[in-house]
Amino acid sequence: MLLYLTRRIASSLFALLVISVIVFLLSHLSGSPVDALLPDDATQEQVDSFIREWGLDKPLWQQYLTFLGNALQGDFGTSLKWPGEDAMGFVLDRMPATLKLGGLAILISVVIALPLGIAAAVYKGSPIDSLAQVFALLGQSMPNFWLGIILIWVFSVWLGWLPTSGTGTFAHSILPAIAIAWFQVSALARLTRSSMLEVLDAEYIKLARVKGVSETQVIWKHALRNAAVVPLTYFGILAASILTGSVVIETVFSWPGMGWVAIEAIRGRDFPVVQAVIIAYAVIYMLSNLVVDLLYVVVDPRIRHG
Amino acid sequence: MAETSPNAPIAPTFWSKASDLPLIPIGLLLIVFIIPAFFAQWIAPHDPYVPNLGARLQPPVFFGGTWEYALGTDRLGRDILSRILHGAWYVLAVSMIGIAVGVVVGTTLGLVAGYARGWFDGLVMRLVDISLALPAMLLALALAAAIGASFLSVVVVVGFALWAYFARQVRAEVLLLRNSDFVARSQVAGASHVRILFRHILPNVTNTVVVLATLQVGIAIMLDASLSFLGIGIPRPTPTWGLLVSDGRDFIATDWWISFFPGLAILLTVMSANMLGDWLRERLDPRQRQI
Amino acid sequence: MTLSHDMNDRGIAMHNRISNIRHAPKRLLATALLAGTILAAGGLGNAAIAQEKVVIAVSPLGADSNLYWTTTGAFIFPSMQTLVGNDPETGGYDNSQLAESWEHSDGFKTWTFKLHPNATFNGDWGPVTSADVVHSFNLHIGEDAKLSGISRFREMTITAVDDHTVRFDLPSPDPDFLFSHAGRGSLVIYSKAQFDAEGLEGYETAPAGSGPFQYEGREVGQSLTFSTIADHWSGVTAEFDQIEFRWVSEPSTRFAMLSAGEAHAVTLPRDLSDDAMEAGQTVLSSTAGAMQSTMLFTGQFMNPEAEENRDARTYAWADVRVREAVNRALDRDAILEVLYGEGVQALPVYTMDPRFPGYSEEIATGFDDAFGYDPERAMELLADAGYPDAFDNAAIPLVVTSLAGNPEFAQMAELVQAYLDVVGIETEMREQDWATGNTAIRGFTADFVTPMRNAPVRPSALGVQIFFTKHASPHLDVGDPELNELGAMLIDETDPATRDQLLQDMFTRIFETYAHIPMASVPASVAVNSELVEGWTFPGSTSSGLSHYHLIDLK
Amino acid sequence: MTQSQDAPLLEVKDLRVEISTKAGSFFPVNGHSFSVRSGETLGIVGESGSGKSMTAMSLVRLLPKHAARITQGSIKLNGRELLSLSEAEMRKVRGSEIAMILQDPQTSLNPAFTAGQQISEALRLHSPGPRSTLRARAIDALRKVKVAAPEHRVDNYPSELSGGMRQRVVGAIAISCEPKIIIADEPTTSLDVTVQAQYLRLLSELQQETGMGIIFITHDFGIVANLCHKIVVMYFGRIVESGTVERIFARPAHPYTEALIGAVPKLRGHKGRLRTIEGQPPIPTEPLSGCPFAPRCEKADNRCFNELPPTVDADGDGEHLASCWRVLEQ
Repeated sequence: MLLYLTRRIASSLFALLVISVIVFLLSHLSGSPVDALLPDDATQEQVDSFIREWGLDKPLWQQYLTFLGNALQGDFGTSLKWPGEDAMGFVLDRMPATLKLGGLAILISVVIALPLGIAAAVYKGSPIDSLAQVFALLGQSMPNFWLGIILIWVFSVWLGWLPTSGTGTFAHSILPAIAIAWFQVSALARLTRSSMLEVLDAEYIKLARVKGVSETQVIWKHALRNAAVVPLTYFGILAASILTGSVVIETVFSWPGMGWVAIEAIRGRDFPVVQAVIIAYAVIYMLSNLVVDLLYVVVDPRIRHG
Repeated sequence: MAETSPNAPIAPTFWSKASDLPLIPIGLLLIVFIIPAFFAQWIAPHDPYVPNLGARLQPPVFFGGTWEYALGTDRLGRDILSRILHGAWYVLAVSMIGIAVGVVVGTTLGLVAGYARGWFDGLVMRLVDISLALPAMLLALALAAAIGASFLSVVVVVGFALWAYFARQVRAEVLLLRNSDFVARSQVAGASHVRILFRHILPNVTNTVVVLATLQVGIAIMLDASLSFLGIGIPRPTPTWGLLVSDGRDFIATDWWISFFPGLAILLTVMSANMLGDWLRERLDPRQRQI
Repeated sequence: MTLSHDMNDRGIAMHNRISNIRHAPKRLLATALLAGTILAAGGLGNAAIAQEKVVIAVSPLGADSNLYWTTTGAFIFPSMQTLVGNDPETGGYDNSQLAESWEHSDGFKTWTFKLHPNATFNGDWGPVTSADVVHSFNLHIGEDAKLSGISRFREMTITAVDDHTVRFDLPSPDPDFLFSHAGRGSLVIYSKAQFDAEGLEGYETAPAGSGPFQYEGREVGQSLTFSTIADHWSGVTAEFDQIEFRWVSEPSTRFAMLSAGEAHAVTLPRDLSDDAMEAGQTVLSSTAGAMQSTMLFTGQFMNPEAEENRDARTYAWADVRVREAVNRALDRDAILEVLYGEGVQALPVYTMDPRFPGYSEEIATGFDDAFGYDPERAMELLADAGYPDAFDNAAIPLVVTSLAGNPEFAQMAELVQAYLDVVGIETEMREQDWATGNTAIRGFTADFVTPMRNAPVRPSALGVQIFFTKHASPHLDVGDPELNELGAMLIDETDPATRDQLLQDMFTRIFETYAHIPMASVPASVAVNSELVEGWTFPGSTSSGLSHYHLIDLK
Repeated sequence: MTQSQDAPLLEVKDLRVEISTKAGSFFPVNGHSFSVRSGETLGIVGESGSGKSMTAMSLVRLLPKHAARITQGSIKLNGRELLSLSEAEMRKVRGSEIAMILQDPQTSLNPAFTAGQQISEALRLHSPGPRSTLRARAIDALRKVKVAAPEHRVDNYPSELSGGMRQRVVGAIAISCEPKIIIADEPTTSLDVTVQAQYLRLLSELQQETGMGIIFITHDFGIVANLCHKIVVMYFGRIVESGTVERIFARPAHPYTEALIGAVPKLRGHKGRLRTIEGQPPIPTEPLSGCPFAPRCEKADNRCFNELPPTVDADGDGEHLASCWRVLEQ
């Protein structure tokens, strides 16, 4: 187990390194921060001093090595766009907002998708099943920014139940979380449904019924426990996809999380922050995958003893 | 209704008869997606690019508009229907080429990784990790900033976003297959690795790849839409559906038809592709899980 | 008013019909979404906000900082003041800010400002004196300054004549010097006392200003809050307690905020403004200031001897006939109506404005003749030029940038493309972000036509030098020797009449050589919730277009 | 208990199950009547697809939802009509009065729970006692089915048990509540021959101890001969022949039974090639006249193809019934 963990962490670190190179190269290929951050009529002196100050005149590999050396010590440099802000610190400051949104989105996905998928499986072929399928397909075929804007208009403007955008109260996070979650609901519900169907067909489910176990118990205890393994596999992808979704949705709902930082930083060619935010994204993804792997062991005794 | 207990007194022939072609998704795909993609220039009632400033913001036909512009017009007076029809080709091209890139790269790497194992397998799996850990949207932004947004960049991003799924799935299948009897037999018979891979293993993972590809159509179209939203999609004036929805999003509350109908086109296409994928999965590969 | 009564009634009837039609699918949608969502009704959010706090939602700023000089100067905090103000009605310079009066030498090289004797900083940081001005000046010209226009300041010297008098000595005459202190806001005054006590950190946490509002706090990327000062030294007091600026990048989200009553005022793209009005909200235009929009040919296309990598001469627009054809191919009236609604004037020459020197009535009246919609003439010109066969780079790349606050640029490009297509000019749309485009321009490798705006309208002498000559922004130079020569003369000229003539000559040269594709002159505008806001008079003289927040009149 | 010693424990009369599909409906269980006394073992024999399992599931009323339902007949357990019980009442019958052992030991245990948990679940449902004793009773049940070291096995997950061991755990679950009837649905098909024999012996022993009735479902006439007292032979949803083991083995009345007996290898345990019956059963939803076995029957004549044979008393004493025109002719 320990060996496994060590190997996982080592390979994650390798992946992070490659990611940092990719991002570094891409963001430096064109468009200098000079042009994003200085005004139209900036003079050559202004430009030169800016370039000197941020080491942009050095060769690319040197800039990268400098970056890497510092990054290994946790120092990603200072933001160009948000003067005086430590790049990683700035990203980490925004991380709770994204995690809060992502967490709520995952919660919503699970709370809606599991019962939906289970109901669809249990009542396969019934109207509930069809409804669940349509609901799921809707989520998978609506661009999330569009869904987000529709949600704003329906629930904030016409019904007046929830605030349109911004942060502050819990109510602020509901709409963006739904907008991110819906796509996941689809995927998760479909997965749950198919794996539930498989499990419900199993002999041990028949045996449970034969034992006189009530249908509720059969589904939620006997079937779900086994069916849950498959949706759990999906959690790694779920995490990635929720993070990706946050990039767009945070813009729509003006939610100041990492997605917002990422877009602003890339547009502003704020290299230190771009590096920091993408590394942060990757770390979250990898951690969540690690957690999923550990959760497996809890859910599925076969792995524990296998 | 396909479910029945294995002991039920039902002859197997009966069931294979009952499962016919999924006509609804195939029909929808044809009507909304395939036919427009290839025949838009003959069936579209108007030019999708030329503004008609005299006919701006016409509502759709049953909402106060006329049959002249059945789905209404946009802010430059262009016919929404014609734009959707013409956009289909680009959507088709992006999703097909993007998926093709994903399939070719992902399947090849997955095949070789699963077959060869060892360091190459490790490398490929790390690459899969990397690609999954890098949000496609951020990569797209960085890429667009670097090489500019173009048809090519969108295809690259879609391909990049998808290949890992194929690689992972194919590898998993190959791991199972390489231990099977027929591979062993071929090895004993002295077949080369390349031959074993492409003649014996590849045909066996084709089903998986086909099913996965159908299901990725939706993801590809969604991605295209998100890229348009961020202003890094296929450049204007190409009326890709993503751009149409994205451009019309400001007017959801007022001139709703501008984004609604392209959105509907996306919805129907993705829905049908998914239904088709589900159907294919049931037919071809019962083991395949939905992702 | 009686005259239009009848019209109004019909208009309303019409409007009702349309809104009924539009509401049908809305309700359907609402019901459908409701059915699928379980949400506890009531108590979740409060849509309408109290009138004590005014909320204004705008698209996010390029930089988010309390240190004004480290931003590009797009937004001046209402807690901060500059030396010169603008009249809310006319946009003219006034003494509503820190300077009570000013004078300049005959040669426009020395400017002296007298501060209001009773001006004080908020938060007990004492009176505003010339020491504060000098201190702020030095901060603004520091290494970390990114302010637009600050390069000029670096060349001048500042002297505190006495406690309430400061003098600027300029290297060359500048009749438009006040502009830098008013709308452009190149210098805002920070408290030296606060700096001495708390250093930069004090500014970063809560900069003391002298405006009618006091800085309360910020949420990075989210909002900025100020509270009203009850007894401001200038005597102005807002009728609300607080004002909050919210950064929201999605226009439709801002529109939703306005409609939901979450915001009193929001900035909207032009076409959404129409929708906002249709939905019963009010769109207020700035009283005076205007924004000019244009499309610019990039590269030194008029430079007969430009180096190979510094020009766009291989591109079609290096030929004046093609440039004229491009301009002739455009039906500006139609384009402007689509983009900006009715009543917006076509712009004869970008950077020329009737309020500033150099305005030529002759150009304005001759505009239709020279630039008017004439596709036949365009085609003749093109045939004459041998287009496209005689050109290696016949296709014209049109840049689309989702530049904050200008979503109409995309539509502008699409329209322009459609019109050019009609006369046979090949174009390709190029979607690229601001930084990429700017890098190309700055590196003299730009080879495209790009939309550009000028907000607020700069004094012509400033604008024309930035966008057409090598004197202010070398990278935007079109490379015309004649323009550059005229520009050089303008720099040292102090006689108003001669300056006026020089500017007219420059504008005429630009006009006659079809050196750009001028579009429109548009007022700044803001959409306000008609149930919350009665009115708001602002001149549109700042970069963001917004100012004079204390004049927001609530219901 | 007022019933006499002789009264059947379980009595099934004219039971019919209907399955409806898009293609039409049919009866996988068509007019079944049989009974089981305590201490008695009834074998239900037939090819796969003949409706054996459907019969078993209909006895505990666990037919596939929507698709299948009992349309007529009666199932009496100790004189109590099961078909009129509510679902909740029926649930109390399942596991406690009628227990079932399913086909496949590999899959009929839930991989997510330990053997002990799965045994005590049934106990908890049907014979509630203090929680603390559940484990002891589970170990007890395991001991009864002769599991070695039950104290350890009780905490094992199915994945840690051998195939034979799992089958015993399934047995332990079945007997844990001391049911009156155990339905064993091909319980040994997936076990190897030695384990199979042990297991069958165990079942008989348990039966002798407790006096429970057993319904044994199989396609293997060899097992039936050793284990059962009575036999019901099913073909295409119908009982084609029923009677005591001795009678049927001695004088099979139906050609199908004859064929099945012929299919038993002469040497038990010898893996010789089995004789199989040629042909396939008819398609259930297609209209059928005549004897369903006629197309595969070597002795079929014109009448067999056109008229459904009645059930007749083959030996004239009501102990041996068969549906075949040939019997009538004799």
